[in-house]
Amino acid sequence: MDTKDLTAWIREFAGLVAQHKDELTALDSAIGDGDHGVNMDRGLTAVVAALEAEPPDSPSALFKKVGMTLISKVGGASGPLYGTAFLRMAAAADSVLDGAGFAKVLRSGLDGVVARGKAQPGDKTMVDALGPAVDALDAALASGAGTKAALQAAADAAEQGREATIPLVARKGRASYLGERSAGHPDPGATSVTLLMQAAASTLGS
Amino acid sequence: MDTKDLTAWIREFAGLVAQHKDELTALDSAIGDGDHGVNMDRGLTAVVAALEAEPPDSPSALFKKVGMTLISKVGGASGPLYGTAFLRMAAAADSVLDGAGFAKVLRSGLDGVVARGKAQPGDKTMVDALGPAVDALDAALASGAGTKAALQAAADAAEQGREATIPLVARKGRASYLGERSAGHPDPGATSVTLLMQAAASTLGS
Amino acid sequence: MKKLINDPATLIQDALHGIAAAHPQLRVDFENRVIVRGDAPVRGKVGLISGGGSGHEPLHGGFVGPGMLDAACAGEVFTSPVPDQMVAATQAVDGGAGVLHIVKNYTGDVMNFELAAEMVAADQGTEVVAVVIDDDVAVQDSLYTAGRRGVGATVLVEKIAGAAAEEGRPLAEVAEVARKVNTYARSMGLALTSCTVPAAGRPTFELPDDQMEVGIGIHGEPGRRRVPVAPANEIAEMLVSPILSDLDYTGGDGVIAFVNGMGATPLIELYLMFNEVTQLLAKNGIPVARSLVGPYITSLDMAGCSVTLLKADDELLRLWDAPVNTPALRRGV
Amino acid sequence: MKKLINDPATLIQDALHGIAAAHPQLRVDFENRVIVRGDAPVRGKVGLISGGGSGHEPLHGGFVGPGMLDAACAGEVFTSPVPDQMVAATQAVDGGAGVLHIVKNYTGDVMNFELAAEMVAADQGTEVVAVVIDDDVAVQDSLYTAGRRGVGATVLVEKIAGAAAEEGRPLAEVAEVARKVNTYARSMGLALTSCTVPAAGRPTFELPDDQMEVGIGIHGEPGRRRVPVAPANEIAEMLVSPILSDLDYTGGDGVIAFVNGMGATPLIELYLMFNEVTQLLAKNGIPVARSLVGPYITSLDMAGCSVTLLKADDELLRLWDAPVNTPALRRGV
Ligand SMILES: Nc1ncnc2c1ncn2[C@@H]1O[C@H](COP(=O)(O)OP(=O)(O)O)[C@@H](O)[C@H]1O
Ligand SMILES: Nc1ncnc2c1ncn2[C@@H]1O[C@H](COP(=O)(O)OP(=O)(O)O)[C@@H](O)[C@H]1O
Ligand SMILES: [Mg+2]
Ligand SMILES: [Mg+2]
Ligand SMILES: [Mg+2]
Ligand SMILES: [Mg+2]
Repeated sequence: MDTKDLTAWIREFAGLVAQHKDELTALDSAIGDGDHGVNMDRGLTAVVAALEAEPPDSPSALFKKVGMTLISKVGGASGPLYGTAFLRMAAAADSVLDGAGFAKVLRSGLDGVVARGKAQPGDKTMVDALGPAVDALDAALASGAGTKAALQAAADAAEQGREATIPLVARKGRASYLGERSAGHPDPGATSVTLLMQAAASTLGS
Repeated sequence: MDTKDLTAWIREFAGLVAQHKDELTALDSAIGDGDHGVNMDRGLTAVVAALEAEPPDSPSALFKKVGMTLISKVGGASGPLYGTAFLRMAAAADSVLDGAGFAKVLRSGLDGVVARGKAQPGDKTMVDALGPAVDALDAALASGAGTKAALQAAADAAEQGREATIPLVARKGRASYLGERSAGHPDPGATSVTLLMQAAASTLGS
Repeated sequence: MKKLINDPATLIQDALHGIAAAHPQLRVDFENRVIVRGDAPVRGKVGLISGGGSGHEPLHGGFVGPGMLDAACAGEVFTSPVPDQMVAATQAVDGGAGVLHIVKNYTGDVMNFELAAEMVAADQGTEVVAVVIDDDVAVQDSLYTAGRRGVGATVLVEKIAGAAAEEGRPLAEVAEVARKVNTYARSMGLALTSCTVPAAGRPTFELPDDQMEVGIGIHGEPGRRRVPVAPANEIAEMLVSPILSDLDYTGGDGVIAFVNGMGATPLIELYLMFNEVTQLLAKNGIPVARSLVGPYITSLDMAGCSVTLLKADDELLRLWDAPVNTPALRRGV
Repeated sequence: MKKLINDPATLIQDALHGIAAAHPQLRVDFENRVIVRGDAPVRGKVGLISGGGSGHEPLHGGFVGPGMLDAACAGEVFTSPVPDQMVAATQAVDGGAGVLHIVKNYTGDVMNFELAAEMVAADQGTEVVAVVIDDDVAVQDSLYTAGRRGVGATVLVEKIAGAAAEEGRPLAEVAEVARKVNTYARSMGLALTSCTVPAAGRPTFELPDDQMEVGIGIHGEPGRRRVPVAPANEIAEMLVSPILSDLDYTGGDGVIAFVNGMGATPLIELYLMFNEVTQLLAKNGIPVARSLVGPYITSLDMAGCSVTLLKADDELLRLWDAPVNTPALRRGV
């Protein structure tokens, strides 16, 4: 995958978020403050505009632009978290990525989210979708799957991780204020991460 | 009619207002600020308490106490208007009143309302019930009716006067702010004056 | 009805106790429901009193203090106070130079203040002058109405006349200043929602979700007309236009522009409205000399706003800028 | 949704223009959405900045001025500002003595301020210290939550640390004062109605006509529990008790008692609540040394209130009383 492919991924992610904006916001209304969809959409709209205005010439430059733009435009919790993830991905990215390279990049992103947000698995955050996705990607590639299939496994794992957040009691972010009342709802950030991985499965690998 | 009879009149008026409090307030909500029932009830409750605490020994003392108490307790437009009416009635009252004496007293009250509020007939105010009531009382007595019958005629005239305010466009008080939109509703003050006259018809004369 | 109250019957008294507790520099006469400047009466200074129905806070009690009112009478919610209160207030602030009564033009307020003045004249001989405020252009000022209502200009009158009194000017001059403010001020208000009077327990009027009431009064009196909800720039136009067509604001020293919140409208929206208003004024060649933005004369929990414009001159601006020390307005001290 | 706005997308920008027009003594950086004290940077003075999501006005922009904040960053409604804004604010107020970041404890705010501090450290070398405010006893402060939210104490921190900075004290001491206020302050809030975020267009939560939400956050985050609507004295108890059980308020120099309106609650009700609060404090032997009553940290058009109690000592009272000149809080100047 080259800069163009990865740009397509980001654009597809932006498209999915725009499409699911109201759903994300509704999820965040239930256990947060009702802005996750609006936040992510504002940031990704700016990302798409930035990429169009000045197309980056390497995966690293692409991820850096995505990360900086999200940091500058999203705000809230998801801005620094997604932003840090992409900045870490920029630092880890080679000029062309194969499946394993992409997996390494994605894991750096996950590490960035954890470093910034200090969430552990089971805290009912985006980590609960991104962690399983990265693990599934590694496992599928290790068991010899092609990139496309491995990305699909990662997207499925993200989706399952998101589903698994439903019964959880939140321990990080706004939802944690709710205590027991946060159980019974999926985490909004885990939901947007699922869109990120679905975008990867549909645009990356061949 | 002596002090006792007239006290019964005021008590009956207080009772009717308490009974119709919500109706008066609803009428005032339509074309005013929704407090006429509350205002009058507050004042008349205080009047009844004051009369009980220290029963007056003459009609003049009675009316003075009623007027002073209403002025001190009602506020709004109706406080000074009813209050001034009763103070003027106090000035005009002999120690025992026959029908004609009562009519004279009531006309003094009307004069007080007009002096204080400067309303003319047809302005859609309490004057539109009190004026016809006083006129009807005079006319009935002049045509030889007994006091009881004359008071009933006065009460009927008040009621008709009140009905006649419905199509009017208000030119005084809060309702005048509404312009044309004040038409189609009876005037709250004309309604409470009707209760005053109905109380007279049922308690005074024999 | 959802309100932070114990009982509609004790609301005023309970709130007065809160005001007394929060502002030890004020004196509260609980029996008469009068809020008095702590050092009143001020010898040789004209006393300023005002008052009206409660539910418009901070008006009037929040404007008691050096540089503004000497006392305020709190009536029942939306009901003018009774004369006894104005008499008590007048006595409390009479420093020997006479007392100005600042009266909003409502039939009830005017008559109760009138009765009070008659009682003062009969009993004490304190010189009293009343100034009636009638700045609301929503109401036609004609023989066929009770005349314009007193709304936003009241705040400006209390501040500016208060400053004049603080300068030691005589009663006639202080009254003249108050009248001048009233002469050069116009207001227009708008409601997005009704208020709910505690004793009534339900909204004073019904306003559908897609309608607003233009020309509303501060007691929930219906306005000029109902129109569909509109963006803020159109709303600003609806409020500013009738003001500008009523008084020529050009050629002075600019205006004191006051965007007031009705009680339930967030400050962020008031600032946004203020921006729209200043833009309209700029378009009309009217500079903004001073400004006031916030909920200063409210209507319980009504959502909406009003705009007041005062055509200013040197004297009014100087008095506007003078020190004031009240719970709701403070500067220079 | 009924709001005085043009478009949710331009709300913040439009309101900032209104703030700039109403307060010429402030400077507004529209690109970065930063409100700056007109004379910033003040040479040799520690700069104080804060910021957060919009919708809490007058917090924070209304507290910019001598004696309080040097700059405030306005985020989208209920969404923390982005680091670029804090970086711009830090640069604008850096007078050579370092900059204090006053951060309300929300994951987003904390992380964005953290990123900003990292960016400042990398680029400029301005010394930055962050103080995180977490006074809301409605939230359990444990490993299992993001920790207590920052609410009412923020206003007190900004005032008191602002006064310390104005005295010329060094960054470490100003930060220490800010932390002290946070350590000795606790808050608890309650909603009678939900707020409506303009971009969402409908109420954040549904609250039946006979229910209220106790322990609400200032972003419409649900609280501890829903209970039937109750009279004000019971409500005061629900707010004051959890505060008093969390911190021993006896034996100090009394408290600074702050009754805050959530945005749509009339001032008369806040004064009434203040009365209830002072009575409860008296019952518990806690004197009220100072007070603040009004809508100072709001939640758009939410009806309700919060109570903040700060255990005071000589130093805190002296700094509380110090002159301040901001749009929303002014005294002594
Ligand atoms: N400490 C954290 N670590 C990881 N993810 C977090 C953390 N806190 C919050 N999140 C994620 O952020 C999402 C909320 O994002 P968003 O609504 O945009 O921000 P905010 O909570 O500031 O309004 C949550 O659903 C959760 O997935
Ligand atoms: N100038 C006036 N002259 C006579 N009656 C008046 C005048 N103004 C108002 N009223 C009467 O007062 C009534 C309203 O009384 P009320 O609601 O108690 O006072 P307010 O209007 O101050 O709220 C009106 O219905 C009308 O009958
Ligand atoms: Mg959110
Ligand atoms: Mg009325
Ligand atoms: Mg009334
Ligand atoms: Mg948010």
